[in-house]
Amino acid sequence: MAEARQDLPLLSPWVNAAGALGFRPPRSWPWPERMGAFITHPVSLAPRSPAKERGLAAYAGGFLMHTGLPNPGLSRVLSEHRARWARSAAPVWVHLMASEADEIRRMADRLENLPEVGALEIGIPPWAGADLALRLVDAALGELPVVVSLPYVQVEAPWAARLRDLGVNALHLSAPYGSYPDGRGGLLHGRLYGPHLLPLALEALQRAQVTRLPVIVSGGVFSLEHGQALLAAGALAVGLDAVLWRAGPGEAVPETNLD
Amino acid sequence: MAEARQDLPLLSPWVNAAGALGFRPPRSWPWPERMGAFITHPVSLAPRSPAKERGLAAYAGGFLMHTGLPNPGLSRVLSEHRARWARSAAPVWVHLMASEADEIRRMADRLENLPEVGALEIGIPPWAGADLALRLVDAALGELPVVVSLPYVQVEAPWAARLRDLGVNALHLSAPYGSYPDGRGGLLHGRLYGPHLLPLALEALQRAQVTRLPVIVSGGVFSLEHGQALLAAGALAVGLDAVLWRAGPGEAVPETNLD
Amino acid sequence: MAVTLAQIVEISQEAPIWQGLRVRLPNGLHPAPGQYLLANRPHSDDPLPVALYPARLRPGDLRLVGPLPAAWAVGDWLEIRSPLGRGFRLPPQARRVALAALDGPTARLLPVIEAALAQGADVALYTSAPPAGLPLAVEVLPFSLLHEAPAWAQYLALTAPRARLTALREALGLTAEQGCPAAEVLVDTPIPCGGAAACGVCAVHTHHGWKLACEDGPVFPWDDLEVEG
Amino acid sequence: MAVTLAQIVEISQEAPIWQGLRVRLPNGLHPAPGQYLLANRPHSDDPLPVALYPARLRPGDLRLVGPLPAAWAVGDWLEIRSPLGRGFRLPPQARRVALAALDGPTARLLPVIEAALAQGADVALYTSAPPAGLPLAVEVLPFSLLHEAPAWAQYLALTAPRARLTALREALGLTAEQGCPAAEVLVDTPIPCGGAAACGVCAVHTHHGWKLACEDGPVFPWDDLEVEG
Ligand SMILES: Cc1cc2nc3c(=O)[nH]c(=O)nc-3n(C[C@H](O)[C@H](O)[C@H](O)COP(=O)(O)OP(=O)(O)OC[C@H]3O[C@@H](n4cnc5c(N)ncnc54)[C@H](O)[C@@H]3O)c2cc1C
Ligand SMILES: Cc1cc2nc3c(=O)[nH]c(=O)nc-3n(C[C@H](O)[C@H](O)[C@H](O)COP(=O)(O)OP(=O)(O)OC[C@H]3O[C@@H](n4cnc5c(N)ncnc54)[C@H](O)[C@@H]3O)c2cc1C
Ligand SMILES: Cc1cc2nc3c(=O)[nH]c(=O)nc-3n(C[C@H](O)[C@H](O)[C@H](O)COP(=O)(O)O)c2cc1C
Ligand SMILES: Cc1cc2nc3c(=O)[nH]c(=O)nc-3n(C[C@H](O)[C@H](O)[C@H](O)COP(=O)(O)O)c2cc1C
Ligand code: FES
Ligand code: FES
Repeated sequence: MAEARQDLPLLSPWVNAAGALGFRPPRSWPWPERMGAFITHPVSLAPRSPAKERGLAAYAGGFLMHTGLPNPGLSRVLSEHRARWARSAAPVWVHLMASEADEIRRMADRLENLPEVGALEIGIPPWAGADLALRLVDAALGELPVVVSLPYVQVEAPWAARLRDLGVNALHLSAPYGSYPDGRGGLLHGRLYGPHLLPLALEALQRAQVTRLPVIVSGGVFSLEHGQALLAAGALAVGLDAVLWRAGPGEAVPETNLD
Repeated sequence: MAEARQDLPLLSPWVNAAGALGFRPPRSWPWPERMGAFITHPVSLAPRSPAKERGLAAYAGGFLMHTGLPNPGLSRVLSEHRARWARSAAPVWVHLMASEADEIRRMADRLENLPEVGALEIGIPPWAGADLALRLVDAALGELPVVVSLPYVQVEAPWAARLRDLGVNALHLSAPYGSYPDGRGGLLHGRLYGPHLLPLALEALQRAQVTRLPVIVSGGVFSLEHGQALLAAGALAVGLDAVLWRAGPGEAVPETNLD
Repeated sequence: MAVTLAQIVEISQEAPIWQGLRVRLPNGLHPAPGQYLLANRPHSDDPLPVALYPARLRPGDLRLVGPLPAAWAVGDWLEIRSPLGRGFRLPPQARRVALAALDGPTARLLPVIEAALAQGADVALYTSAPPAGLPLAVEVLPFSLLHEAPAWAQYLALTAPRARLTALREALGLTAEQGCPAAEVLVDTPIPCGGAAACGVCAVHTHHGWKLACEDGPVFPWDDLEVEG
Repeated sequence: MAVTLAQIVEISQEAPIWQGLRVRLPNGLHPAPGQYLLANRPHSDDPLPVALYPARLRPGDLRLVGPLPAAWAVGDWLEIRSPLGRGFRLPPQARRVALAALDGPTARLLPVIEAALAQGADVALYTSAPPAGLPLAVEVLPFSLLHEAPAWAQYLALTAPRARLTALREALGLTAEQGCPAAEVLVDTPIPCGGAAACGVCAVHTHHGWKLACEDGPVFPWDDLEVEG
């Protein structure tokens, strides 16, 4: 077990998946239960433009989306959204993406002393092997609680079993990637969304037991019952994605400074 | 490269997934293209009863089914269906399931000299590690062509990259497993079916390139276009499952002895 | 068993997850009471064919019930395999007939009721939710009185989910040792492949070994069933 | 932007994957021509909200078009976010207005047509498939003559998929260097989140940087667009 780290701040077992709600807590939260934490859209050190081959393909039970995870880079994210984070009643977890440990280290350094940041979530790129994955995680570990976000299939990777001893606070299992005909003879590659993912999410959650870490699961939750099934199966929290794009009646989200 | 083995007999790129058509070629084949090979329901050495917790759960875009893969065992399968196999115009591949290499060896021994058997397909149990998987495959390798059947997630297992050098003829990627609420507070665990699998099938096919083996892919194909997308992405053949349970207009399947 | 195309003429709500359906089928393909059809929309993304059971079998008026996908609409064409399985075998001499449905729509018993009335039987339906179109001659009794039926009836037509056969035995007032030779049960299980795959998910444990509800059922003699628990 | 509940009053077929839809919305929530709504059935398994565009905006007669899921039926309730995005900005002084839809339904241009006629403009629609309910005063011309429109029209309202903007430029008879300051284009892209996620799948490359079709569009000045190729 590594050095003592802060506890993961979480007000309820309902969070959003990174990328499902942009860079700041929404004015309304279209879900019948209180928001447990707000997770930012993935943020990189440098700005990222939308992918040239961006697109969406719908199929029975879901859809696939490729965006390139565009974002204006950490500095602009902070200058534009920090004030709103400070007014958020729900703790704000900043999701960091990088392909080099050094980028994570530099971003973590800037975030560690900001009182409006409650935790770091580190996205493990889908192509990462053990080496890169562990270096990215290690670079994030400081005083802030750290959540490691990885696609379902990676829970079986041997390195995932080492995260608890490194001092990681929790896992966040994220939806798998897939490919779909792009209608022009090629394939679109991207993350999957939709209720059809629930059986895979439940399965991944069970397999994640070997990591002995608390597990947050995203993907496939489009009703309270779906989410409750994941909680009953042992999830610490449930991450909501495209269901939050509905025009649910919505709760106004209170803006209260936690400090 | 191991000893010379027969070529895999295949009349067209359209086969069934093991378990989708029972133990004998159907009287009619509800698919617009000719049947390339008939693959039997999984056969074990000893009889297997239906699972106590058998069941089906439908969800958006698909369903999950747990059966326990009941079958009367190899001897009864042979005595009841061999004569029909001999009249099949499409080559018959016998799908063997076992948890011990010895069982595979004993079944392969009985099948090797039967002219009505065109190939062996070896099911790798979802829980198998490298050791067991390679032992099961090794026990099957004789004169008959061998197809190794494994769920999508296993294509990334390091042992899968060794199958080509062992002399395996092809891979058959089969649909993933999942869990779903059983409506009584527990979870039903089983194989997934439905068009929602197509993005995962396309993705698994691309990842299977590392094995340098011809790849058959099952799961997610409910229209000719779905199947053609997999063939365009490089599949040797496409395995059909629940789409074959439809009352398609159907082609009468010719009964001609290949010998 | 034959394959045919038929158009949906009417859809109605029956019970929470059950809808009623009218299609026109060629005459020879009509199912018997307790038999079923498997139907799918051609070229659709629906992953499973849907099992439909007759609720009315009058000439020119075939009504079916089943858990229809929300996307099915009047005017849609269906590919249909029919008739499938073994249905109720009402003995021609039965003069006292009792019926009950546990956890399912009573509408599937209507064709048995019509046949029983046609042969002059007294008919008792044990239910708190009589189906639409129930003939007036039928005596409707509370389900809680079903335990009186085995002594009274010469034939009992029942339906129950596979997992609820023990509850049905209790409702019939029978012990694990007591038989009820006059009773037949339509056992509700998934029947996705209709036997095409020998998938076995529909398997029912009987005193004669494992049977497939899709082919050997869905109606079984009560006394053949191995009721667990 | 507001959230409201509305019931489906009518559904009709428009074009291969486009259906027409009528709902009753509170008055203040009506979109302008080229704006859109995002609609979903509450408590459904539909994975995505559906983008709907106005095809008729007369008081008491709001018609929308969009690629409706097969399961939507008359009588269903929809949760709706509306109005969203920036629509067509018909200059009040325009007296010659041209319109064309590349690879999409012409019905989305109807509200611009009605507004143009109302301000006394001559209106030319370049299409081989005029929409139902097209006013008689509109001159219908073949799409292949669209290249004549930039010289004639004081305002052009166009629609095209993002990947087909080069084809639209060719149809307009323009070179990569030539502008067309009078034209606006409704750029068809997926708009799944309507900005809620900043997902960026709807991003459109403009001379002023990346813009989101869901918020900054879907209608853009033609001359702002970076047309690749
Ligand atoms: C999808 C599916 C396909 C199957 N395919 C086959 C197949 O092709 N061939 C095959 O042989 N089996 C088949 N089976 C049965 C399955 O293989 C058996 O469950 C398995 O053989 C295990 O047998 P058991 O000992 O559990 O049999 P049990 O269920 O215990 O039965 C043993 C046998 O004893 C006999 N028996 C028992 N009680 C009585 C009685 N009161 N009256 C008369 N006979 C009685 C029956 O013939 C029965 O087969 C299939 C089952 C399923 C669900
Ligand atoms: C979903 C999404 C969210 C985004 N969120 C943000 C965000 O919050 N903040 C942010 O800053 N960026 C945001 N971006 C933009 C994105 O981060 C940029 O694409 C990225 O910064 C890369 O920049 P670039 O060099 O490709 O910019 P370019 O697209 O090349 O543009 C460079 C800049 O130059 C200026 N410019 C260029 N030409 C002109 C002209 N003719 N007139 C006036 N100005 C001109 C523009 O201001 C523009 O921003 C977002 C993009 C998307 C799709
Ligand atoms: C956690 C994570 C980290 C990533 N890191 C990088 C990266 O450092 N550099 C890069 O070019 N792409 C990176 N990718 C982006 C992928 O190459 C790809 O563009 C992206 O996953 C597609 O986004 P989408 O699935 O949202 O469409 C990353 C993706 C994820 C999910
Ligand atoms: C290829 C394969 C091999 C299997 N081998 C065994 C086995 O040897 N012994 C066993 O008890 N179960 C075996 N299992 C069965 C599983 O434990 C489980 O019962 C089965 O996968 C569920 O079947 P279903 O997915 O069709 O419902 C095997 C499953 C597969 C797919
Ligand atoms: S439904 Fe598949 S064997 Fe009965
Ligand atoms: S639709 Fe997601 S940002 Fe525009």
